[in-house]
Amino acid sequence: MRTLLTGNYAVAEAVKLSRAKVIAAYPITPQTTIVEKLAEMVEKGELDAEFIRVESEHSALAAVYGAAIAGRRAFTATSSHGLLYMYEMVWWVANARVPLVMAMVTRTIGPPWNIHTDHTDLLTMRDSGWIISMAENVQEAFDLTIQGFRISEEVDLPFTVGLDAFQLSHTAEVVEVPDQQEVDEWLPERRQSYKVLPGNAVTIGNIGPNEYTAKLRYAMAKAIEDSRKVIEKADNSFGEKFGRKYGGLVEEYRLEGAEYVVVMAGAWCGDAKDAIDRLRDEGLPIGMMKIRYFRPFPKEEIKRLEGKEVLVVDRAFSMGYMGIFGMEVSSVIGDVTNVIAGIGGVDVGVEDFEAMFRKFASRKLQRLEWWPREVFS
Amino acid sequence: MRTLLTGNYAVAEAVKLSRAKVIAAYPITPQTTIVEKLAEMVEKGELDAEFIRVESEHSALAAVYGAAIAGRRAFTATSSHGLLYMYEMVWWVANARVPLVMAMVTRTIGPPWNIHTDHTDLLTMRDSGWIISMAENVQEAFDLTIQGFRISEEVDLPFTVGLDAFQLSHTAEVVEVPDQQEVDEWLPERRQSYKVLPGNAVTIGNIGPNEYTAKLRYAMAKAIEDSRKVIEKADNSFGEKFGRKYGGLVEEYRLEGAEYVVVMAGAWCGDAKDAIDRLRDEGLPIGMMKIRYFRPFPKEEIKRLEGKEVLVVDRAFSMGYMGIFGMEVSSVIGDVTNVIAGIGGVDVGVEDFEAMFRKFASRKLQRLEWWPREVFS
Amino acid sequence: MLTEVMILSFGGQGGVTAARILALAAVNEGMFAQAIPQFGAERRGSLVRSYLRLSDQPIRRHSSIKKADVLAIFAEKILKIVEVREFLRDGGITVLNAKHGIAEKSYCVDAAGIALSLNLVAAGWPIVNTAMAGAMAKPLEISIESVINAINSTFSGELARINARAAEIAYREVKKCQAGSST
Amino acid sequence: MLTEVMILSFGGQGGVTAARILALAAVNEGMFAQAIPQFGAERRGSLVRSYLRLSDQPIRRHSSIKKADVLAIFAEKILKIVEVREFLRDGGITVLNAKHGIAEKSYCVDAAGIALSLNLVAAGWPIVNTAMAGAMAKPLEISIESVINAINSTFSGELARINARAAEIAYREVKKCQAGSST
Amino acid sequence: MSLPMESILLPGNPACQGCPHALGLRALSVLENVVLVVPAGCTTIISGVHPKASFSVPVLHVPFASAVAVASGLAAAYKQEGVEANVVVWMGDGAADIGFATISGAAVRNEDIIVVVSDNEAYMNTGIQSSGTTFWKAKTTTSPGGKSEEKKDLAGIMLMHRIPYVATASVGYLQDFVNKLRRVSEIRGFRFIHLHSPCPPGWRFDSSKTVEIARLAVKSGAWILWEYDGRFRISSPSKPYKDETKRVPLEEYIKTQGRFRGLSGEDIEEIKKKVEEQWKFVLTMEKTFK
Amino acid sequence: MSLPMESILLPGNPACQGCPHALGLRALSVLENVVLVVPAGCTTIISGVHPKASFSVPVLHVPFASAVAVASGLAAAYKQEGVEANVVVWMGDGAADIGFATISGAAVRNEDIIVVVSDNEAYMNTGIQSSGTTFWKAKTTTSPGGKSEEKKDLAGIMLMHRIPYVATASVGYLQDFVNKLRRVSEIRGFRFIHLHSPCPPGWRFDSSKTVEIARLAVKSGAWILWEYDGRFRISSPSKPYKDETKRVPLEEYIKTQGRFRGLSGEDIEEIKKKVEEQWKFVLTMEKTFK
Amino acid sequence: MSSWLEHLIAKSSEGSAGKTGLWRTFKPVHNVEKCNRCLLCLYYCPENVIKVYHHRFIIINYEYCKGCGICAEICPQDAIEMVEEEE
Amino acid sequence: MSSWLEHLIAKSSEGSAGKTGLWRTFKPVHNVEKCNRCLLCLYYCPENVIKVYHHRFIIINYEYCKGCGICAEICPQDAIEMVEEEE
Ligand SMILES: Cc1ncc(C[n+]2csc(CCOP(=O)(O)OP(=O)(O)O)c2C)c(N)n1
Ligand SMILES: Cc1ncc(C[n+]2csc(CCOP(=O)(O)OP(=O)(O)O)c2C)c(N)n1
Ligand code: SF4
Ligand code: SF4
Ligand code: SF4
Ligand code: SF4
Ligand code: SF4
Ligand code: SF4
Ligand SMILES: [Mg+2]
Ligand SMILES: [Mg+2]
Repeated sequence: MRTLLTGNYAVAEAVKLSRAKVIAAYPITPQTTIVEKLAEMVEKGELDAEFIRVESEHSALAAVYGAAIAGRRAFTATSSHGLLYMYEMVWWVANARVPLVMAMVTRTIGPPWNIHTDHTDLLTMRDSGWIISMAENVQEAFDLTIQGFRISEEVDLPFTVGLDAFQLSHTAEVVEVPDQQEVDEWLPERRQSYKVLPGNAVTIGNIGPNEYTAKLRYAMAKAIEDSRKVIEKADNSFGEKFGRKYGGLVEEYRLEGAEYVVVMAGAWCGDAKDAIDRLRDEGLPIGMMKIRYFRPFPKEEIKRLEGKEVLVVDRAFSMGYMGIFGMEVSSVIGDVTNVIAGIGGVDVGVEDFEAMFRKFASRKLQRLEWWPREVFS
Repeated sequence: MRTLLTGNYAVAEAVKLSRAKVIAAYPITPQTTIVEKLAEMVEKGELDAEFIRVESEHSALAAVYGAAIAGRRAFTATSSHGLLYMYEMVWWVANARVPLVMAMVTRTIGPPWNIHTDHTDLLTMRDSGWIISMAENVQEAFDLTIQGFRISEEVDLPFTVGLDAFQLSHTAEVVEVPDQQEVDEWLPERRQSYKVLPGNAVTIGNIGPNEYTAKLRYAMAKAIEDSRKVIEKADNSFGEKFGRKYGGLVEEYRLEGAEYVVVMAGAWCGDAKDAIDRLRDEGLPIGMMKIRYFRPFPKEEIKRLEGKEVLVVDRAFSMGYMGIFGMEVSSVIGDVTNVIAGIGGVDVGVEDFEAMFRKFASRKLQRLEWWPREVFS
Repeated sequence: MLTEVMILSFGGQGGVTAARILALAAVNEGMFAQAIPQFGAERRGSLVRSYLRLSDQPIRRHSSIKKADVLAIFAEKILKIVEVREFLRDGGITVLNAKHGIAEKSYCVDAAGIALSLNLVAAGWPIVNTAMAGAMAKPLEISIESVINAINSTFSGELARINARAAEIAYREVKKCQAGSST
Repeated sequence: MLTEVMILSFGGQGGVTAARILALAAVNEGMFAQAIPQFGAERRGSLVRSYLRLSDQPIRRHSSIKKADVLAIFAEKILKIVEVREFLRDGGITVLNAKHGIAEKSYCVDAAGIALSLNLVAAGWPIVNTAMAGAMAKPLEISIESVINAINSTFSGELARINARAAEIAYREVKKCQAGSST
Repeated sequence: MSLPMESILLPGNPACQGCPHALGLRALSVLENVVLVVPAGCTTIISGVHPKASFSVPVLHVPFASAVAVASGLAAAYKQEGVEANVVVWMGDGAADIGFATISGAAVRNEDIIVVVSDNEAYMNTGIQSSGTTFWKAKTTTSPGGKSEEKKDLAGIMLMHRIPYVATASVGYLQDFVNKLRRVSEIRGFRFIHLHSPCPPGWRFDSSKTVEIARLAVKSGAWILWEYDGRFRISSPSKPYKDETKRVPLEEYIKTQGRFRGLSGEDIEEIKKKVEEQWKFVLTMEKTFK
Repeated sequence: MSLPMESILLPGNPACQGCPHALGLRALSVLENVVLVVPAGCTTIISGVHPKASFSVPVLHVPFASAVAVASGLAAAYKQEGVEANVVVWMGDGAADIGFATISGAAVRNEDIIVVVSDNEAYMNTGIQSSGTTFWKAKTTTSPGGKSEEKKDLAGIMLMHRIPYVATASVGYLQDFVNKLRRVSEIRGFRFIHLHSPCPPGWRFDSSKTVEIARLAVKSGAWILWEYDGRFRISSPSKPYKDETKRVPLEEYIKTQGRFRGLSGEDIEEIKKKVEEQWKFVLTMEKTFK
Repeated sequence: MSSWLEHLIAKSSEGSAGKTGLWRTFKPVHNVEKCNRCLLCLYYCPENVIKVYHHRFIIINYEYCKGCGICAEICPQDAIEMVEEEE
Repeated sequence: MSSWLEHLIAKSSEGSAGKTGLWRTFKPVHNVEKCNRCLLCLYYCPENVIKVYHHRFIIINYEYCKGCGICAEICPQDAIEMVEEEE
C-alpha cells in the first residue's frame, strides 16, 4: 500500500508487521511517537504484544533484553539522553548476543538542551557490537526495521535503525507498506542461539577465566564480520520480494566516473543528492557513497574510493580529534577532507551542499572544517 | 617521601594533596579502595572535604557536577559498568564545560562478569570532550591526578586518569609523594569560567537556537585543542618542580633510530619496554610511542612515525571494525599492524611482548590479529 | 516540478495537520509529497512553522524550507510578528486567513469565519486547519475531492464531515486579493 | 637483578599483606619492589595467589608472575590442590609453612605453630602472614630489622608487637629442608 | 492572604496558558537564596529560550534522573564554603519516576535540600505519556484506553523514608503551599513536597480551570493536603473533607477532564474506594505521628 | 518443620562459610519453575565460576540496577507464550539502592514477579561499603566511624506502593520465610520480601553465628517479621516481642558484631528509640490493614 | 566573557518567549466597580501580570497576559470579564 | 553448540568452587547418640551438605562442607561437635 507516514509511524508499522511480541520503551522527544503508536496498536488489538511502560530507558532495554532472552521478538526505541541512560544495557545485550531491534532517533546531546538531530548519540554505540544502520528516508527506515529483525536473529547481535530527529522521525513521506502476509513470507520465525526458560538449569554470564571473555569477544567480532554477508543477502532478497534494494552496507550514488566523492549518512543525503545532481548537470564528476551501515564498518567499500578526492561530511565530532566518519574513513584511505556540519541540528540544505561541494572541488576546504566557516571563528 | 602505595591509594593521596572539597563516588571493583581511602581520610580529618555516599554512579558524577559548578574542587572515581551507568552525566559535564577530575580504573565490560582490565570502558569517553589520560605506573597515576586538576581548570573541561584494573589499582609500588606545601606551590587555587551561586540569576543549559549548540561544540573542540599546550606546560613545570617529566601527550621510549615502533598505552607498557630492551640488546631497532593522552589525540606526535613500521597494540576493540587505537593511528599514518590483546584481562607479559614484537619485525603478523593467534580460531 | 510550501500558524491551530492533509491529497493524486512539522517543541499559542513539499518526482531533501513558493498564514495576527518576505520566494504566493492580501499573488479566505460557522472551535480558537487546507488546494492545484478524501482518512464520523465541509467552503470562497483590497 | 616471588595462601591468611610487608621492607633497604594481589575476587577459604617483585632497578612490568623464583606456601594443604612445579622456575626456592620440604631448595617453618603460640588467630585460622614474611626474608636476603619496621608501619600498638615477634621467631627458626625431611 | 507579590518566574515565558507549574513556581518566591535545579520536563521549556531566561533566580538544568544528586553536590559545596543557599529541586512526576532511586538515596542520606515534585500526572513535555502518578483510568498517549495501574503515592512513600519534612500541596491552594514552604525554610535536611498540578492540555480542560480543578480534587477528597514535620497533620484546606458527607461528589472532579472521558459508573465507584483507602491511611498517619 | 530438603544452590559453591544468602537461597527451593534474575552482588560470585554454575535452576546475571526490569521482560515474554514461570529477582540491598527506581517502577506497574532483597546491610561483594540499609552507627569501609544515617525501611516503603504482597523475613527463621514464599506463589503481581541476612565477614562475627545473630535481631526487636497480603500481620516469630519486656536486650544483638565495636551507651539508647518507633509503625499498620 | 559562555548562560529577562500577549484569544478586562481588592486574581495569575497600584487599581500587563482566564474564574466578584480579542 | 555459547553459558554442577571441604579449619562431627533427628542442622546448613538416611543417619558430605559451624550452633542436642582439622 502506498501511503503517507512519518518516520516514527513507519517504524511502528514495521514493528507491527514483524510481529514483535514485547515492546518496552520510555518517552523522549523525538522518539516518542513510535512508542505512542505501538501503545495504540496494542490497545486496539492490532498488535498482539505486551507493552511495558517502564520508568526509564535503562529499564526499557533491560525489559526488552529479558523478553528477547526468553525467546520473544522484542523492540524498543530511544534517542540521545535516553540512549546514554541505557548505555550500560546497550553493551550488555550485545555481549550477551541477544537479537533484538531498537530504533534510535538521532538527537543532539545536552547541555544546552536541544532536541534536533546530529549523529553523536548514535555513534556512541559503535564499539559495542550492535549492528548500526542509518536511514536516509522514511521508506528506508521502514525497510531497515523489518530487515533488522532478520539480520539480528541470524547473527545473534542486536540491531539498531538510526533515523534523524524530525527530518525523518516527524516528516511524513510516501511509503510503500507491504501487507502482513508478504512480510510473513519474507521474515522467518524468531530464531536465536539460546533461550532462558524455566526448567533449563543454565546460568548466563558467570565470572570465568579471562580467556573465555576474550574468546567471546572474538566470536562476536567474527559474528559482526559475518553480518556483512547476511546484510547483503537480506538486502538482495528483500529487493526481490519488495522491489527495493539499496546496495548493502553502502549505497552508491552517481559514482560512475566520479572523481569527487562525498561520504555521508542520514536524512541529509537526500539534500546532498539534489546538490550532486545540479553539479553533475554542470559537468562536475561528483558522486556519493552513502553509509547505510556504520557497523559493520564498510571498509572494503570505502577502500574502493582510493585515488579519488574524498569529502567526508560528518554530523558528529570526536572532541580532541576530528569527525567520527572522517576519522574512520581516513583510517582506510588516508587523508580525506572532513567537514563538520549540522551539529546541534543546524539545518543544512541543498544550497548549502552545493556551495560546500563546489568549494571542495575547487580545493578551498581545509582538511578539517566546521561548516559554514563564517559561523565558526 | 618515597613510599609504597597501590595505584588506588596513590590516587587518593593525590586527591587529598590537591585539596578536593567534595568527593562523591560509588563502589565498584577495582575502583573501590580509592573511595574507601578518601572516606577514611575525611573521617580522620586528614582531608577537609564533604564525602557523599551516593546511591549510584549516575548520581556520583551528578553530585560532583553540582559541587564543581558551585565552584569547589571535586573528584569521583569509577570503572567499567560504573562508567556506563553514569554515561549520560559523562557527556553532560563535558558539554557544560565543568572542570573536575575522575579516576577511571579500566575494567572489562560484561557479560560475562569480569573485573579485569581492558580499555574498552575508558575509550567510550573518547568523543565526549573529556581529557583522557592513561597511566603506566602508580607514580604516573599519582602525578596525573594532581596535574589533572590544573589542566582541567585551565581549559574548563573534565579530566580523567585511566589506570588499569589490578595491575595498577591494586599493585603496590614505590611512589614519590611530595608534601602538601610543595603541591600547594605548584597547583593554583581553583579556577573556572562560571559558577552557580545564589543571587546570580543565570540559567545554565536553556534550549536555544541550534547554531548556539554548534558554536558551543566548536568552542569545546578549540578548548581541547588548546589543552595540548596546557598539558605540555603542566608536564614541564611539574617536571621542574618535582623532577618527573613524561613528555606530554606521548612518551617516547627508545625511538632513537627505531625502524619498528610500537604504539600502546597503560600498565602493560612496562612489560613491553622490558621486551623492547631485550630486543634492542639483540640489535633490533625497535622503540615505543606510549600514548599518555588519548584525548586530545596525539595526532602530530603520531604523524612523526610516518615511514616507520608501526605496530599498534590494542586492549580495546571496536566491533565491526578494528582496534580503537589501531583505527585512530591508521587515520593519521595509514596502514598499521594492529594486534588485539589482553581483552577481558588476559595477562600479557614480557615474554608475550617479546614474541609478538619478534613476529612483527619479521612481518609475520596479520594486519589485524587477535593475540595469541592459537587461542583465537 | 517541486513546490515548497510553508505554513505559519499558532500552536494549536493545526498547521501541520493541514500540511499532512494536503500531502495525502497530493499522494492520492499520484504525486509525491512531504509534510514536515516545526522542528522543535511547540507550545499552545506560540508561532509554529510547518512545511509541505509537492512534486511529481520522489522528494529526497529533508531540510526545512527557508523560502517558500507558497506561504500560508493561518491568522492575521501573525503578520504583526513576522516579516512575510523573509519566508517567501520572489514571486511566491500567499494564502491568508484574512480579509486583505499582502503581496502581488495573495489568496484570501475567511477561514476563521468558516470554522466558527461550523462550530469548529477548541479552547476559544477557531480550528482553521481544514478550511485553510481547502483554500490552499486552489493555488496548489489539488482537487477538492482529494482534499476531502484526505480529510476523511484523517478524521472520522461527524468530525470528518464538518471538516470536509470547511475545506469545501474555503475552496469555493478563497479569492485572489491585493494588498489592502477586501475579500 | 629482578626476583619474582609468588605466595599461595587461602583467602583470609593474608598472603598479600605478607607481600606488602616484604615489599616495604625492601623499599626501606633502598630497593625497588612491587606487591601484587591476586587479580580478582577473593573469598575467605579459597586459594589465592599474591606476587612480589624485588629489584635494584625500577620495576616496570605489571603482568602477573607465572613462574616464580621464590614460591611461598602458606598452608600445607595447598600442596594437595596445586602442582608446585607449575609455579616454580627451575632451580627456584620454596618457603613452606610445613614440616617437610618439597623441592631441592626448600625452606620450612612452622608458621602456624608460631602464630598459635602468639595467639594470632582469627575465625579459627592461625594468621601466618607475618611469620611467613619473616621466614621469606631469609632466602630473599632482606634484613629482619627492615621486616620489623615494615610490620610496625603496617600494624599499630600491641598488634604490631606480636606480629613483629612472629616474624622474628620465624626468621630465626626457618630452615632449609629436603623433600620428606623433617624440620 | 500572605502570598508573595512577585514571582521568580517572569512574565512572557513559554509556559502554556493556565500552566500549573507557573502557579507553583510563583509560590517558591517566598524562599530566599534559592538555587533552582531543574531536570528535563515542561519547566525546561518554561525556563525560556536562550539567550533569555525566564527566572529571576539561578537555574541549573540537569539530566532527567540526576536532579536530586546534583542538588546534593551543590549543597555540599555551599556547606563547605559557608554559602547560604536554599537548593531547591523542582521536578515533574516523570523525573520522579526515572529519578526515584536518586530521590530515595538522597532522602536516606538526609541531604540538606528541598524537593518539590510538581505532579501533573503525566509526562507532559514529551506529549502526555503515562507516569507512575498518572491517575487510574486516565487516558494518555501511552495508555489510550486509560491507565491500568494505580497512582503512585509519592508522599506516602517519602514519609516512610523518615525524613524531616514531607507534605502534599496543591496549586489550587497557594496560601497553604506558601505556608508549607515557609515551614520548610525553617528546617534543615531533606524536605519533600508533592504538589498537585492539574495541566490544561494534558488533562484536557480549559486553561481557565486550573485552579478550580485543583480545588475540586481537594474538595472531592481525591487529593488530600497534609504535612509531616515530626507530627503529621491534615492541612486546613483538606480538614473539612475528613467528613465524607462534606465532600463534593467525585464525579464533579472527574467530569471536568477530557482524560477521563468515557469512564463507567463502575470505574468511578472503584475510584471512590481508592479515595476512601487513601483517607483511611492519612487518618491513621495522623493518629500515629501525633 | 516443612522445609525443602533440597537446595537450588548446590554444594561446593563459592559462598563464604556461613553465608546468609546461601541460607536464603535454600528456602527459594519451595518455588516451582523458578527463573532467577541476579544483579551484581555476592550472589554473582556464589553462582560459580564458569564453566560451572552453582544453581540447579536457570540464572540470568544482569547489570546492577536492571534486575527488576529484566524480570519484567521475562515475565511478559512468558505470559505471551503461556509459559509457566516464577520469575524471581534475588538481589542485595546495594542493588536495591541503585535499582530503586526500577523496583519502584515495576511495583507501580504491578509486574508479575517476585523480588527478594537479601539484606546484609552493606555492599559486601565490593568489600563492605555502606548502603541505604546499613544500620545506623555500623562501621563499613565508607563509614569508618559508623554510618551517620538511618537504615532505610525498604519493606515499609514498598508497603506504600500498594502492591499485593510485602513481607519481611529472616535467615534465622527459614520456616517463616518458606511459609511466606508459599503464600507468595499463590498470588499474582508484584511480590516483595525483605530478607534479613547477617553476614559473617561483613558484620565481623564468626561464621557459625549467622543464624544466631539473625535470631537475636528478631528477639531483640531490632528486626520485625511481618507480612502484608491485603491484611497486615506480625509473623509468629516476632509476635512474642510485641511485648517489650519479652525482648532480649538490644545489647545482646549489638555486641555480637565487630561492626558495632565501640558503640557508646548513648548510641545504644538511641538505637532503642529507633526500634521503638519501628514497632509503633508496625503495630499501627497491623491496626490499619486488619 | 568568552563567547562560549554567552551561548551556555542565559540571562534573566521578561518575554523569554516573546510577547505572549499575542497568544490571547480572550482578554481579561477588569471592572473596578465590582472589584473588592481581594487580590486573588493577582496571586493566582500564573503569569504574574496583574499588579495593584495605590491599593486600588488592578492593572493587567497585556503585553504578556496569555489570556488563560484564571483571574476571571477565581474572582469572587466577577470583576474580570474575558472579552474576545479583536484580530 | 557454537563454542561461544559454551563460554557464555555455565552448566549446573556441584563443586563450582572446587572442593570446598578444603576450606575447613574445623570439621563438624555428628554424634548419633545425642541426636534426636530434628533435622535443624540439615535445614540450616548453608551448603546443603547434610543428609539424613533411613530417617536416622545424619551424614555430612565433607567434600564440600566448609566447616562454618552453623550446624553445631543450631543443634539443640549439642550432637554436632566442631573438631580441629588435621593438616
Ligand atoms: C534520560 C532521559 N529520558 C527521557 C527524556 C525525555 N523527557 C524529557 S521531559 C520528559 C517528561 C517529563 O515529565 P515530567 O517529569 O512529569 O514533567 P512535565 O513535563 O510533566 O512537567 C521526558 C520523558 C530525557 N530528557 N532524558
Ligand atoms: C553499575 C554498577 N555499579 C557498581 C557495581 C559494583 N558492584 C558490584 S556488586 C556491588 C555491591 C553489591 O551489594 P549488594 O547488592 O548489597 O549485594 P551483596 O554483595 O551485599 O550480596 C557493587 C557496588 C556494578 N557491578 N555495577
Ligand atoms: S503541558 Fe501543562 S505543565 Fe506543561 S507547560 Fe503546558 S500547562 Fe504547563
Ligand atoms: S560476604 Fe557475606 S553475603 Fe557475601 S558471600 Fe560472604 S558471607 Fe555471603
Ligand atoms: S479577584 Fe476580583 S475582586 Fe479580587 S482583586 Fe481581583 S478583580 Fe478584584
Ligand atoms: S488571563 Fe491569565 S495571564 Fe491574563 S491576567 Fe488573567 S490570569 Fe493572568
Ligand atoms: S559446618 Fe557448615 S557447611 Fe559443614 S555441615 Fe555444618 S553447617 Fe554445613
Ligand atoms: S540438629 Fe542436632 S539433633 Fe537435630 S538432627 Fe541435627 S544433629 Fe540431630
Ligand atoms: Mg509531569
Ligand atoms: Mg548487601
